[in-house]
Amino acid sequence: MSRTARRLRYVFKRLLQALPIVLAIVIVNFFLLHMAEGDAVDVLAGEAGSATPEYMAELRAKFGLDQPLPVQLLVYLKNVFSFDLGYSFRHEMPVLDLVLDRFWPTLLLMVSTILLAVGFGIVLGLLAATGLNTWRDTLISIFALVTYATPLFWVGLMFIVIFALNLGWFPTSGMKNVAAFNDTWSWANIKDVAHHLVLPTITLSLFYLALYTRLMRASMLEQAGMDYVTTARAKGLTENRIMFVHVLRNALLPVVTMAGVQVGALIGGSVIVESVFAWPGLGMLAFEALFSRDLNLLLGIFLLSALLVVAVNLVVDIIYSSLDPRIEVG
Amino acid sequence: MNIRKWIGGALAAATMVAGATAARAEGGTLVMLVQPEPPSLASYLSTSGPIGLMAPKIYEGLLDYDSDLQAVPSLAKSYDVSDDGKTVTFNLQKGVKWHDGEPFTSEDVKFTVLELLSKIHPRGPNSFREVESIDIPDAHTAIFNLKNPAPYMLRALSGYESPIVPKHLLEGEDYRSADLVNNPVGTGPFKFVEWKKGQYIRLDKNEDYWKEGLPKLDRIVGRFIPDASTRTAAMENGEVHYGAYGAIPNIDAVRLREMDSIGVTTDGYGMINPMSLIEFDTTEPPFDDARVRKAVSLAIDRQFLIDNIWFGYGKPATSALSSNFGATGLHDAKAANYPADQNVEAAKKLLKEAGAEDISITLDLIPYGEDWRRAGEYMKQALGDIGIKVDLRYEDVPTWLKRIYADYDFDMNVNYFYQLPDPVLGVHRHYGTDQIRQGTHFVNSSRYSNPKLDALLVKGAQEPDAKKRAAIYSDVQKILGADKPVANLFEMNFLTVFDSSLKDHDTSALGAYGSFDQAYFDK
Amino acid sequence: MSAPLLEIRDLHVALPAGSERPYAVQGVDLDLAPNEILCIVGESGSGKSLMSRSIMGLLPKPHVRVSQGSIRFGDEDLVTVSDARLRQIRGSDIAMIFQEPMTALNPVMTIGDQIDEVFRFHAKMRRKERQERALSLLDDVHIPDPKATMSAYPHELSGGQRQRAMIAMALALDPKIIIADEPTTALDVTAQAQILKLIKEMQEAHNTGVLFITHDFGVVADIADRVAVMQGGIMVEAGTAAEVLNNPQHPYTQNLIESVPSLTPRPPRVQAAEPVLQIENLTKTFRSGGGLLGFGAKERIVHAAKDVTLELRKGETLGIVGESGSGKSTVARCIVRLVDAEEGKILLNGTDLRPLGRAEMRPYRARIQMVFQDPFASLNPRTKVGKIIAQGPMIQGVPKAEAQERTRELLSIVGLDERAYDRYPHEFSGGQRQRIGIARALALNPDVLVADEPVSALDVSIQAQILELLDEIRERMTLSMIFITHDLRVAAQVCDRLAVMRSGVVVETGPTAEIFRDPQHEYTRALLGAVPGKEWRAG
Amino acid sequence: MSFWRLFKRNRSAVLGLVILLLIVFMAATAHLFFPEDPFRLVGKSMSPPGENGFLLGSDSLGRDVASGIAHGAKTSLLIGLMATFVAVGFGTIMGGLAGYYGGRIDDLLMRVTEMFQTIPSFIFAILLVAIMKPSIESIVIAIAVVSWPAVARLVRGEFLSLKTREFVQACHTLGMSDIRIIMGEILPNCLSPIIVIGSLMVATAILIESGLAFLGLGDPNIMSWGFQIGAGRTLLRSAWWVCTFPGIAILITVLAINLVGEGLNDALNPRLRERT
Repeated sequence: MSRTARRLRYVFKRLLQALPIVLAIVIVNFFLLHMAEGDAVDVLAGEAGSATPEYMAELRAKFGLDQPLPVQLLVYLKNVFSFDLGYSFRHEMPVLDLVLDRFWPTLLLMVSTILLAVGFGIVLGLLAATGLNTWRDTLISIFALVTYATPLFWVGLMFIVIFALNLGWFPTSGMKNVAAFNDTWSWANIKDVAHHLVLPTITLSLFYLALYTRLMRASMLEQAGMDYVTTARAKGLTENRIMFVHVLRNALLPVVTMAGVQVGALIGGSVIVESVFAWPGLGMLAFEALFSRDLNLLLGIFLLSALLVVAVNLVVDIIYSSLDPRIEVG
Repeated sequence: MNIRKWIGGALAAATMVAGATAARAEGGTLVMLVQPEPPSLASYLSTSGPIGLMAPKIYEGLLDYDSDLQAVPSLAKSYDVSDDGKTVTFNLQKGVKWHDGEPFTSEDVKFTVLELLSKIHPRGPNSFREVESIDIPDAHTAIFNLKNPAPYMLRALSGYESPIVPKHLLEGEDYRSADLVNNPVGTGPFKFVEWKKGQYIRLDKNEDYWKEGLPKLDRIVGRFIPDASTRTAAMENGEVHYGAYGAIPNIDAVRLREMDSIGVTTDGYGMINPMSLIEFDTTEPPFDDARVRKAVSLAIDRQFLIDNIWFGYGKPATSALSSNFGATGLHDAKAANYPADQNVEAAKKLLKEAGAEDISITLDLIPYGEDWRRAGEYMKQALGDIGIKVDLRYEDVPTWLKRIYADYDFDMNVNYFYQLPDPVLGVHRHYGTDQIRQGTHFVNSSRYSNPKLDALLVKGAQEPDAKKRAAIYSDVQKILGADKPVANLFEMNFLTVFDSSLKDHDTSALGAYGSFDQAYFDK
Repeated sequence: MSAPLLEIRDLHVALPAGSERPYAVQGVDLDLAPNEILCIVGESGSGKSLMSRSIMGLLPKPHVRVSQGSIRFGDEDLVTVSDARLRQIRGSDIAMIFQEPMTALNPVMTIGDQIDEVFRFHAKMRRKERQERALSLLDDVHIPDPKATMSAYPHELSGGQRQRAMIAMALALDPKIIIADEPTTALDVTAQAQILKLIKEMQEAHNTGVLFITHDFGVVADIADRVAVMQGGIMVEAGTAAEVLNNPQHPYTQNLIESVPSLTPRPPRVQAAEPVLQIENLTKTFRSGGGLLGFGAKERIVHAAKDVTLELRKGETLGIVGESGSGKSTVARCIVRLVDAEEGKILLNGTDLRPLGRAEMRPYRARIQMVFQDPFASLNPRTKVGKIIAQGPMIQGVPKAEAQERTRELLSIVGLDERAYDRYPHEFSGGQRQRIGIARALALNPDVLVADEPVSALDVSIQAQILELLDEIRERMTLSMIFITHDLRVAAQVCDRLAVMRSGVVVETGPTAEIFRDPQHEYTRALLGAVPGKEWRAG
Repeated sequence: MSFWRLFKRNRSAVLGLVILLLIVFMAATAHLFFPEDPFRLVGKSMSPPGENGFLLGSDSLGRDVASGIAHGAKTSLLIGLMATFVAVGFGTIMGGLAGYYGGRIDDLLMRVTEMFQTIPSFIFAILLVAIMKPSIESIVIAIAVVSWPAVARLVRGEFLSLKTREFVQACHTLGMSDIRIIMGEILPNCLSPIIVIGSLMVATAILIESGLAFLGLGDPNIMSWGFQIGAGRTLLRSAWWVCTFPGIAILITVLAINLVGEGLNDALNPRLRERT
């Protein structure tokens, strides 16, 4: 069987394996949410100002909230299998539209964050490991620890004060300059979005940066002690060649694995950053959905983000297998 | 004698202003803070604050109200109240078009009031409860036939409170999920363009708006920024120009008002009259005893709340009614029975009498922002001083609503209510026996019931004569002062923070809930 | 004899402070002539490895360094030359082959690239040219399919082929000196024999000087021109292979050579005929992949044992010999029920153990005990020796006091003193640990002892002692023993009868002497033929 | 003991330990130095550090920030430790069973673990707290629920490799029971990595708690650093000290715990010993 064919079969297999997980997530959260006090109608009525019990009952019937739980669940699952995530009670819109609206910003923030965190983490870890126990190493380690230990929102607010207000380099928040209204694919818009992306990305990546830096450092050190490094020396290679060609590639493996594991945490972790920088991501949407008991919406978000995680993990696996010939996908 | 109200003059005035300003710098985009993101833009379904910020730019009411709460024309050019006060005739503007080009007619008014406002609107059923039928002899006249006089109704006709919506887009639809819910089509100065969820709502100038030369702004964008500190930063940075209803926390407003580029005002909330208060469960000990409720009221230093949590914005409550009703003479200063500062001894004494010493209770907090948590933390201490051990409970909105208004499962609840332009609209709902409606939000959750009061409220609602009405409400305030089914804390002053180059955004009594048709940048 | 390639004088390699001894290598003088193979022999910790590495400046700096002496190569002293120069010399003038080719090769780089690097760093050649050279090299070291190997990754090759690739890499720029550090230790005998042959062949072809580090006198006997023996960092004896092997001067050397088990089988002992343990058609296959939600991922199937039939008679030692992957260990583990065989019988005095569940098995556990290969892995580092040994009896219901009593007794039997009782395993040497392991097994006075490569991880001298101990206790407690080993010399010394296994099948059984005299199966012959140094000390 | 010797070799780890002990001391003696309830309004509101007798200033209600930090230390550490304890306990059981028995049990348990790793963890934590009502208990549980999978995976790996080690097999041949093998033989040998991951988890837990508090999901009746930050964040621009000092407290604590964790790692993890 050809490599690509095997890969395809592998991808398919993995998706199949992910299916029960995603379902389980939906079901678990379905029941959890029903354990919560109050429902979407309470919230709607509350927001509206007031509403008669009759009207609220009418709404509940409309949303199907008057049905017994199992029925509601079955109905929901049935819809899911026909790729229908239902209607958002609060927004009176199809969940899918709502979620997709927020999906791209999330992806954008996530990917840029991972790239930044992993990229810099690798570089810093490398620098630390190559200058083992020098001031450089110490400095980097301290930096890593501090960034890790500083509460995210604190960093975020500080960045806004410094880079947006005092220096005026970046906008405080949002995803684009609302006064401008460039059309989506115009160069101006892309630049605008990128400009808005900087602060949130940096803030969010700082936390993970620390993890990757430390992981990379440890991993480099471990690899540096391996026999093949001695072999490489015995071949008369320069230390740089040894570090960057031989050790580096081996040392990357655990970092890549970690990156995969982190994705799930990342989507969630972005809630705070999204709220601080008013980034229109899934995290914030989920947060609102939860507090407005917008069941369908929240389940939809969990569903999609779970799929997202699965997808990213898949990508990571494939990257991994291409980095490490010993791992054969399929 | 036939009370006839001509308000054409006011209209002239409005257009004059328009003419005068025509010369001045116009256009530009106004970015205003909308917090939180509204659930929809169906202001005929919900009086939710954020909807109130955007919808009135799109939908208009029959009337508008100027800064001293006097009615000025809007979709109704003038109106006419019969002697017995049971017939109100509205003469509608001619040549008004919906944003989709359809003409606006009395049909729309009739449909809106009878089908929507008096049925599914949260407050409409109350405001329009006396409306029996509406006759529409022609396309530009709407005659409201009332069971009883309803003077308060005429205060509830703004574009925010009672928006007129297009019949042709709603008739036969499911009002809640019609396309109009998220794509509003109105007669107002601005047209709905797009709503980017999680980011902004965009409204563009309505080129063929019926008021000559208005609006002046090209565009209004409502931006959603969840975090308060970020909102402030954005305002400081000039990324947004306008934030009302506490979008900018008072603490920051206090700081920002020192900047020349930014203005801060408490105007524009005259029709809202927010009042913060404590609701008691009057059906169960310890708060079934008025003395205990009084003691609590005495234990709280209202000025402290205002100074330290709302940073000086607000006014200690003096009676059940907001002092803003002074204008209509309804507020009785002599009925004052809410001390501005705490009086521990008196409170302790009352508790002793009531035999309710060192009791412990749970205090629920309205989950609408940090300030209320601070208030709760303060009260926990203050009540501690008089020997009441308080356990704070802070739950999310749905849980809280259910607990307070459906399950009645609480001792004491910090909350705030809009008293609105007339007691009938905003105050009665707390105290009337008919307002003990389990499952309905923001009504009489204290379950206070007093036939004497009920009678007064009914009279107060129907009494057309201002003097008599004042007398009635004076009694109301006395009774409530004595029984304290709820302990009013203070009259809240919401803040509007704005870019000081933005002018005429506060011409309407509705302030942020106004149409902004005259607002412009003076650059 | 021409001028030496390498002159080592008074070499001292200093260990970091706090090590058990100040010098890893102390005052070693050594010459390596062109076109000769010089074997450095010594047991673990003799410093032979560090010595070899000091030549190429591969000591684990900064802790370990050359503190004194010189290593002259041509007109340079490798101790003092610049790193840059040293790099030039490495790989081009002096090359190295390592013990464990799996770890010595970069797992994520193709063989081709790894060979290619040598050229890229030492010679100006165009890519194409380099390719051709690499190919021809692989061809020289007799790798079956050079082209495929070029683009293969280390894990895709067999141990032997990996080592060949290593050699090819070392020979790339045909260096004057090759340093081979235990290059065959990790290999099976047959592969070992081939690699040794290859090295010799290459050395002659390029008349290279080879510094060959090993612990195995058999290997020495096969390839050495000259021999140097090291002990505790000091070179105790050096001379031509003939001299040292056949007429050692230094007592240490003598002792070492003494402990090398002879290939002549021990005289068969009279033995009772009745069997203690019968294994009938034992079959075990390993499956990997698949499993719940496996979605038919191709599942690998290995037949570790294909109906194996063996018989262990009372008081005898049955040897199971074979190379790695022959399934000999699996059989052993099936017998002690660590692994559950699918089919066949395991009859202990007539009762079939295979179908027994955990509970029913427990009483029988005492009857069959096992001694493991790795003395370091086989003792729980966090349990005191006393407990390790006493555990068994106590589980079997022996009262604590009695168990402890027995334990102390056993400690002395296996030649450890009482005080061992309260110490932790890491405080003991490999040999001592193996004694502890044996004591643990004996604690339950079993009828059958299954020893899985019990000495292969030990130095020859220790090896001899352990083998003696096993023999002794077998006599003393009338044990019957199944002895798993890959080393035919050892087998010859301890086993009354042999079973030769290959890829899960027993190819031949019989009395040791007979099998050694005329092996029936060609695989057996191959094995015997591959035993290093068989001419030497054949008898 | 050799462990302590190795640990001492890492100076920063010792520093971390000292800091940590100081924090614990602070938590333990809070009521001595600050007998008042930290929620008490004890003076002029929003006094900058050093003024009106407030060492670290006071917040908008005139509460003593220093007192809050001292008392909050107790809560934050408690939450960190409890959450970690629960997570490690549960994770070890799951991972241990999966690793030891393998096969379908392993498959099943690992699927469950994957599920928890696929859910966006922080949102899930928020969800749990919201449902269980904000309180110390619910916060602890929520944090534990989102943190245990990491432990499970780690322990599983350890068990997988340890169960094939010869000393474990030896115990089988002695007829030792599974439970004894797991508890007595395998578990003690994978304690070190568990301790290491646990120590770092405490730090993360404290961070998560502050995050939840930032989003208004703290326990309103108990003083914690997260609470202080949540309460002070709107004051950030006008009274920086109110949430800066708690922030620093968290930073220092997390830092210290991490240093100790790395120290433990170096000391307990033979692989990296000589190199770090």
